[in-house]
Amino acid sequence: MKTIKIRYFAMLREETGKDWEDLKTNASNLVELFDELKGLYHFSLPREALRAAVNNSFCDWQEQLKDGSEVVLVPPVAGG
Amino acid sequence: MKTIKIRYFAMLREETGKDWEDLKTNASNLVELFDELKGLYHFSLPREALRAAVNNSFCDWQEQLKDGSEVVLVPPVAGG
Amino acid sequence: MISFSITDKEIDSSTLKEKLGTAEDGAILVFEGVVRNHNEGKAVKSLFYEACESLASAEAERIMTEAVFKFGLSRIVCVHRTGHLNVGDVAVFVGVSTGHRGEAFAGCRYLIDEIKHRLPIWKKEHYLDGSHEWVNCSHHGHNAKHEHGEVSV
Amino acid sequence: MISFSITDKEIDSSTLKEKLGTAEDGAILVFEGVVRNHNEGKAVKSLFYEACESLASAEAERIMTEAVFKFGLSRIVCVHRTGHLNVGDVAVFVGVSTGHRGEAFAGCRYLIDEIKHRLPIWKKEHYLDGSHEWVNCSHHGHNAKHEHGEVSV
Repeated sequence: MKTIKIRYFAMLREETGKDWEDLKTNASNLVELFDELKGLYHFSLPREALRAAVNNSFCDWQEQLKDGSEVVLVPPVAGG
Repeated sequence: MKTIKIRYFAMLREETGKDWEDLKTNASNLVELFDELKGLYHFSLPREALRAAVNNSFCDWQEQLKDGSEVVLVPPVAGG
Repeated sequence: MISFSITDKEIDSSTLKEKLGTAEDGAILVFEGVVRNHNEGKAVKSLFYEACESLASAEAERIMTEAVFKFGLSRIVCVHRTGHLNVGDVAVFVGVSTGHRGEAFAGCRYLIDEIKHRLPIWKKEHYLDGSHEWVNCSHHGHNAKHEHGEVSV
Repeated sequence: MISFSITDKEIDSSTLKEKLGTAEDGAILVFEGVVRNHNEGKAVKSLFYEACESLASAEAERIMTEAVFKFGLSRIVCVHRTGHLNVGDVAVFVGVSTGHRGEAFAGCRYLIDEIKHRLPIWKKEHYLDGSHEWVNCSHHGHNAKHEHGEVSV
């Protein structure tokens, strides 16, 4: 088991009701983590509509997770 | 004979020593006017390096001159 | 000198602009994205911007470094606003200075395009009819890549 | 609203920028051309700009009308300075606002390019070595058309 900090923004913040959480998980990569979270929160956005970042860098969904990693799930952006 | 007001700027102002003059001339178009002025002032710039405007619009060198027209001889510009 | 920040205060363009320009710089270009009263046919009342500040700052640093490398920009100042904004408020400021105008235009355009496409910043539009919506999040799934590239200004 | 003027006073960018932007405008773009300390390898001390104001104003009106037609600009404010300028002084201000940024960038670039190529404004550079020169007037004759298009920023 590892502990992953996950931060939620915009639509995902509203759907989870959380700004962030520490999740104990066996997920080895971002795909498995997303599937686990989708089971908990029934996100309306599919994974294909999101990007993910680990420790302040955008990553491939295949990125492996380490204990203590901070993950941001990034819904479609609209800055500017 | 017609009277043409001619305005000089930049290098041409320095070479003529004038901001403007009223010239009595038989020149029928801008080419003839330029040649007459070149005879008077020995401009260092050839006609091909200049543009000309009559009554606040840029014109072809073939433009006919009318009594009372205001002519600007325009050396290479460098605004901005 | 390159600088990016996120603020929930009004963007003070005059003060930011003073940071641009050196004795070698002949061109200063400042882009401001402003809240419009309409978007895609709907009348907009106000906006709410939300950002993941740590990730946005890290990604903005990468974008600005790319812009310096590609366009030889001398100075860059970027600021993005968060929180509730009304029509006419400045949402984003992108200012650059450099020797010549070609690089200033290309570099400034690059910066605002990449900021809009890449930074983790989200916009909820509140419409005059009382409805609201997270922009770019409503039509999802079939063409996510395109949606990430969708922009409003 | 389109506006062009020539002034021998310092250009006050902040005040000019306030004239830009309507509730429909999402993009404001301001270009400033600034006196650099060098040009084509020579150290510049100061500049002297001279304009034929009546012809410049008439031609600027044509340029701005073209820009509105081509790029749908909502507002345009252009000011060109004349007289003696020092390094760091703003020589030209071109501000535009419109709905989207694509048109703002294209329109602003069009305006400054045309202003530099078409307006009867001349620049004498005074160099640190004591010499001076009317810019673009020194090499003449063989390629006049090109010289008219030569620009420094």
